[in-house]
Amino acid sequence: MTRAWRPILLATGLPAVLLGLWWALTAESTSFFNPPLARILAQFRQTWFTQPFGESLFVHDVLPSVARLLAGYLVALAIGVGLGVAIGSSRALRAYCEPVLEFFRAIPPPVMVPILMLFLGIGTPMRVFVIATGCLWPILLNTIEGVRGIDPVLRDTARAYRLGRRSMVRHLVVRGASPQIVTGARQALSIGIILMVISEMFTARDGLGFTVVSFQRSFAIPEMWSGVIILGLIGVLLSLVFRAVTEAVLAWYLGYRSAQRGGA
Amino acid sequence: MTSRVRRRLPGWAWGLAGVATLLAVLEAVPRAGVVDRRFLPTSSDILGTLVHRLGSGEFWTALGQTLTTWGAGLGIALTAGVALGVVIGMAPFLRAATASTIEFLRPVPSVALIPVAVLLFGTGRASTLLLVVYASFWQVLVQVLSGVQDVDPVASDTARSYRFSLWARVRTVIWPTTLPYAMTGLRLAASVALILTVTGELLIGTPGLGLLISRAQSSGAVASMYALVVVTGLLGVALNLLARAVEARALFWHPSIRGEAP
Amino acid sequence: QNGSTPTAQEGEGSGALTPVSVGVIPIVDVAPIYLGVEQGFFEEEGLDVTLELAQGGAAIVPAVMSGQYQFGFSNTTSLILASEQGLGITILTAGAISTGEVGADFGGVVAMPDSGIATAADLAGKTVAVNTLKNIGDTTVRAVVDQAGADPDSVTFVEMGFPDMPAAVAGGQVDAAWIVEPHLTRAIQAGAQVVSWNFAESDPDLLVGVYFTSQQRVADDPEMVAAFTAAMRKSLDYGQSNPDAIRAVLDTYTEIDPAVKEAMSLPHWAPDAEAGAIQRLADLGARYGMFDSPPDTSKLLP
Amino acid sequence: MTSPATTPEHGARLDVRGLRKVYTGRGEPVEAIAELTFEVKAGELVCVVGPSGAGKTTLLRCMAGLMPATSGAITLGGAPISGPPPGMAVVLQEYGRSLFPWMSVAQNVDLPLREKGVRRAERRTKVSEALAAVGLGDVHDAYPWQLSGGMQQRVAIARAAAYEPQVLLMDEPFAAVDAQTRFELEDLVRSLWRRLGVTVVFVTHDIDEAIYLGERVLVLSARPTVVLEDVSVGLGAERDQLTTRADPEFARLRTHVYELVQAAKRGARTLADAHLTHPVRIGGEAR
Amino acid sequence: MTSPATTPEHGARLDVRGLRKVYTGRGEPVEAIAELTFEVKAGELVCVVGPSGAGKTTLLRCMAGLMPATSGAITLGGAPISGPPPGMAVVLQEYGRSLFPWMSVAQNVDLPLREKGVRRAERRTKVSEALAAVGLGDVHDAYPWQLSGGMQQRVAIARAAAYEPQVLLMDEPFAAVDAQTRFELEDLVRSLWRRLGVTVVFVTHDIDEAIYLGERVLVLSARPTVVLEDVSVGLGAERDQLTTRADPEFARLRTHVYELVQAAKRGARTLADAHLTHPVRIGGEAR
Ligand SMILES: Nc1ncnc2c1ncn2[C@@H]1O[C@H](COP(=O)(O)OP(=O)(O)OP(=O)(O)O)[C@@H](O)[C@H]1O
Ligand SMILES: Nc1ncnc2c1ncn2[C@@H]1O[C@H](COP(=O)(O)OP(=O)(O)OP(=O)(O)O)[C@@H](O)[C@H]1O
Ligand SMILES: [Mg+2]
Ligand SMILES: [Mg+2]
Repeated sequence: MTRAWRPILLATGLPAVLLGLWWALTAESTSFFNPPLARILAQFRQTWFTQPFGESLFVHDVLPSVARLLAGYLVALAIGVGLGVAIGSSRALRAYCEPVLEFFRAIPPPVMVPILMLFLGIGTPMRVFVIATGCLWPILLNTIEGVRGIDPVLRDTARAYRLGRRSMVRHLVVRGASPQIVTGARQALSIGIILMVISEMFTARDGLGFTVVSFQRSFAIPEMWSGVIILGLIGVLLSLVFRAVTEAVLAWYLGYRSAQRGGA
Repeated sequence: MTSRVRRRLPGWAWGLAGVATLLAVLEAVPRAGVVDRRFLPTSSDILGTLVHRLGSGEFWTALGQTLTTWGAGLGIALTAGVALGVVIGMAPFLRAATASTIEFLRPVPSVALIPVAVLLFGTGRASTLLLVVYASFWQVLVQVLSGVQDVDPVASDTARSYRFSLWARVRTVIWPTTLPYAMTGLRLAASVALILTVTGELLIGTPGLGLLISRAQSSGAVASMYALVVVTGLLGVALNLLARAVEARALFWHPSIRGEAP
Repeated sequence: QNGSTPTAQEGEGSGALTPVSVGVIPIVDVAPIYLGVEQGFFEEEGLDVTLELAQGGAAIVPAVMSGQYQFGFSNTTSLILASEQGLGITILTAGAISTGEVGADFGGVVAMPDSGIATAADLAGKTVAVNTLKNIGDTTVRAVVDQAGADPDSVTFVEMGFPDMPAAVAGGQVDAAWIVEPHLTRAIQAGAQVVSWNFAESDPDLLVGVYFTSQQRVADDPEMVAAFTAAMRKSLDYGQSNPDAIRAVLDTYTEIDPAVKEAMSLPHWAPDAEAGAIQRLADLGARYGMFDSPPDTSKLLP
Repeated sequence: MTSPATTPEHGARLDVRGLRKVYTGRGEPVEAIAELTFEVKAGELVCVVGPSGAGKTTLLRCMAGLMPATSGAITLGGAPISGPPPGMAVVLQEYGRSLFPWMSVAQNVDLPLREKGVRRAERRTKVSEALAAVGLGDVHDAYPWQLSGGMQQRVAIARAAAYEPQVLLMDEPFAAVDAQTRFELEDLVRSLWRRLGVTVVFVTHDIDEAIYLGERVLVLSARPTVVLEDVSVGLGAERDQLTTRADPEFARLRTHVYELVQAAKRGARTLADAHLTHPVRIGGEAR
Repeated sequence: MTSPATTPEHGARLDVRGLRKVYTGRGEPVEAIAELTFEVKAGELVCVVGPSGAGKTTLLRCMAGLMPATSGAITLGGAPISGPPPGMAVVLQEYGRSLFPWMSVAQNVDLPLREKGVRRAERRTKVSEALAAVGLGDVHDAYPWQLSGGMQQRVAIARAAAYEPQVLLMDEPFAAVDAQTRFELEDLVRSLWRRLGVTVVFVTHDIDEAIYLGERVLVLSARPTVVLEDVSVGLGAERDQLTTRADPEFARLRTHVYELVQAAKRGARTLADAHLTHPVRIGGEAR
């Protein structure tokens, strides 16, 4: 009985404490930019879930943003893993690409947006692109390192049995690097949310990020905080989905790691 | 391994070739009229402006300021990320108890924190530093958490069976295994920190390269702006070279570095 | 020359100067304060001014409210918004005012000649870029479209930074853009034409930007506020009567291309932030959907 | 070579009572050990043999405190084992992965000593002596991944030997070395055992080795594991590769144990099942 | 069981000429192999023995095309080896790490067959047969990390056997299994060899095993390695665990090879160095 509750208690314990602290510390707050949590929560429903539901900010702004986020994320995942496998497998290719990739990696997305606008316009493709470029890096870097770190004995085995290029990638490289790829994908998830906001800070008309920034600019601070909370909640929700997927994809790894810790 | 020549070509030569390709593309696209040169200058225009920039003391001061903020932010994020990552990663209870909070906090964009940061720390370096630390800390933390999980059970059993103290286990088993992950975390965090240093300077107005970019942008000085952007890109490349050099020394034993003995 | 003036180490006989930080944005509008500092107007009032550059109100308003900056420059509409949300703000002087001249103002709506847009009425049904939604740009554009007899609600507005607008208009990403100097001139040089002078056309005395402080500071430090206001008024007058000095001082904190600098129009600078002008802005905002009810702007003035 | 003697008495009694281990990870639960009850006296050297997959490694890992038992109890010197007890050294079957690739050979051997609090100078001699004893005097500064399989295994042995434990658990420690080296290492273990009075549990597949080394040979059944027979080895304390192996008693024990392992592989779970082709002497009585 | 017979002729001649291998990684260069010249005829079964660290694994990896030689040439069926040649199977010494942990046992065995283009139905029988042959008919769906060391090693053997190669290279493949299983696996290798006519190079530390299995036993010196002696095994083609091992010739060869390995360990690099205690018959003449 307690066993079933344990994960839920663990998952909610610390957030409850932190929210309690936030509540207590801001209860008396008169600071304009740091309003009492009570006010923020009061604002929450009113801001995002107005009636009718179909016209609420939630449907109008949050859902399209999340759709763009997922699109950008999946594009990044595909490109990151594909490119990472290629770069991780070839020393020459790595040397060739790395400086250029590192160059682009260090450029702040806000200054990239104007250039992207020239090529991709100001609609959804540009924003998906911004999200994808941001998510790409952790996935790419982790994939490269994961591929490089594959056990040489496994690599030799695959070579000795003359696995073809495709099987090599499918059965050895991607699987072998998957623990690190998953780490990268996990990083990318939250970066994607951040870039979703950034991509909507420029040349936007709707979206969660746009709404949060508008609230900020029009000094609607409790509303802004409620938006930030939504961002966090999206993060938690996506990470739950992500964890379920991970547990399926990395079942072997988790089993492998726990096998010798008592076989349970 | 198709030819001997390809093998002999050193890494930096490949890197230079890559950079040359990029420059050529950036030169060709505006020249070919794909976009207006006024809005996307050619690489030669940008480099020309950059060279001109390098002559001004203002530029070097700004570069110094940016690097200071960046270094301090990255240092704090790295220390905190590694320390907390190892502690949380080693204790399954802490791991489970903090997971949801971490997932909640990670996607909160630093830019949304600007008003709070300014309110708390003003528009000086501390505000930008807050953004930088906040954003890059998670990068390190997540990597370190994964790294701690990746410890070879046989190695860790060996350490346990010889009753290594906790600290010895961290130092001799957990840390070396985590190091490759932490290196990736460092590389990710280094560029995120750089991006947020510049963004913070851009949006908050902390002195540094970002402020110069913002000024050039507001003035419509396109080539000048991109010259500064190129500088941040080059900083990224330099940082990566540094990280790679550190890695080659610290991870000589790792399969990815020791490679196939010739 | 990076936006801050050297602090006077030895008070030249006049005793110690009071250090004061002012948050400004690197745009043409704030040239008079740079000029004023250069001319020593602030020192005369006993102030040692440091000009702090920031990109926009997101950083300046909190910094002024927290007391980190003593004064700031901001777009007037943003301050009305902030005041509506309950921030205690006091407007001290005007910052930048429309020239009121159709054909020679510092902000306007531009479109490419082949876009089929020639007048404000043609904007109906089009996409127009503004730097911030629900602010002075879309309000005044709606006003001119309305005046021209077209439906202001049919205009679609998109947010975009001013620097990016010339490229977006030229590249067809938007049909038109409301744009201010120096980017207005850049856009014109790139082949765009002005289809409406929305500032001048909606209110010849449109109060675009102002200098402000917090009500807290007015209460705590009235002498400093008075000194700043006096010096600021002097600076604004000086700037208005010395356009060449203005164009020269721009080089110290911007990188505007010389050709653009010579061609562009400067705002009108006058010291008084008139209650009427502020209220007109608020009313425009209320009419075009920025506020639910007409705001009371009297609390914004000292 | 003086040992730091953390406990006055060397060696400790190891007692396994009703041990059962079921792996419940992914897939069906696997009952590795059904019921094991035996004891190892303080300072005794017991060899464990049994078919591949019988549960020898599982048993060893439970005794080492590296893995909890499903039920039953293991006590060392009277104290129940809940984690790795002090003064114990283990040589794991996966020797390659038990060496830290980021440390040189000498550092690998040195580290447990450092953790035990041995002084630097003493450590240096101990490390050198242990590496020399396993024939690796010349590779102090090499890294484990620069060594052959057999050399890696010998590093793991040297690490355990240098540690001078009170209890030594070894899981097929000589599987990867050549015949000659194997003989030398067998003698090394015996001399270590006699010198330090350490309690040794030694898992091996080499039946000759089990008999040559052990005072008792524990023959395990196939999975789920029980003790098939606890064979006493009456070969005396002084042993020698040439004479001991030529002893007729050695040959008899060898045939006996070999038949037991064969029977175990066929699925025998009691002595009666085993249908031995020669008369059985009840273990212990032969002495 | 029909083999897909990718090449008409089974087995291929393996020729090693002046092979030299120096490791030049971190630290001092290590000369693992000084000079090795020998040949393995098509369809021959050659065992390799030598002291631990001699360079047996190095030799095998060079022959498998997994590692370039420093100098010298290896040809297979006349063609120089530059990468793993087709129709070759290898059982590596690090058996545990050579199994894909993300695949079940059956998938591990199946994968190379799939790559070879064997049909699904045929693959299924081959996988089952191979796993049954190594005594693992009941763990198809387990993951390698759920198996004991010896079981893992047998999976690697089953993988190579199911592949039905023309050349089979095995590096101490039975090190982790019990005596009885070892005998069975030895017979498995011999029957595989006879049935398919495959060329086999078999590295082992067990001298009895080398003699029982091989038509020739190649004894290597210690590092830097040369061939100490190429011993012909005149035991005929039909062998049997009981009778062959009881053959006096077997005992003679065993003593001989054992002395050679001993001598190699002491540092002997030529037959003359070896100071054998019994008359030497020049390898090959005994037949
Ligand atoms: N993590 C695990 N999950 C499930 N079953 C396991 C696990 N580890 C071991 N087993 C099973 O437990 C049994 C005993 O394994 P163990 O490693 O103890 O055998 P062993 O006697 O050491 O064999 P070997 O001589 O081959 O090393 C085996 O049948 C194995 O399949
Ligand atoms: N990567 C490497 N770098 C340097 N030296 C190496 C490397 N790999 C092997 N060696 C050395 O080469 C020699 C031969 O190694 P190899 O693995 O071939 O021996 P082996 O005959 O297979 O020994 P064993 O029977 O113990 O497995 C050893 O002395 C070893 O130290
Ligand atoms: Mg075992
Ligand atoms: Mg070997």
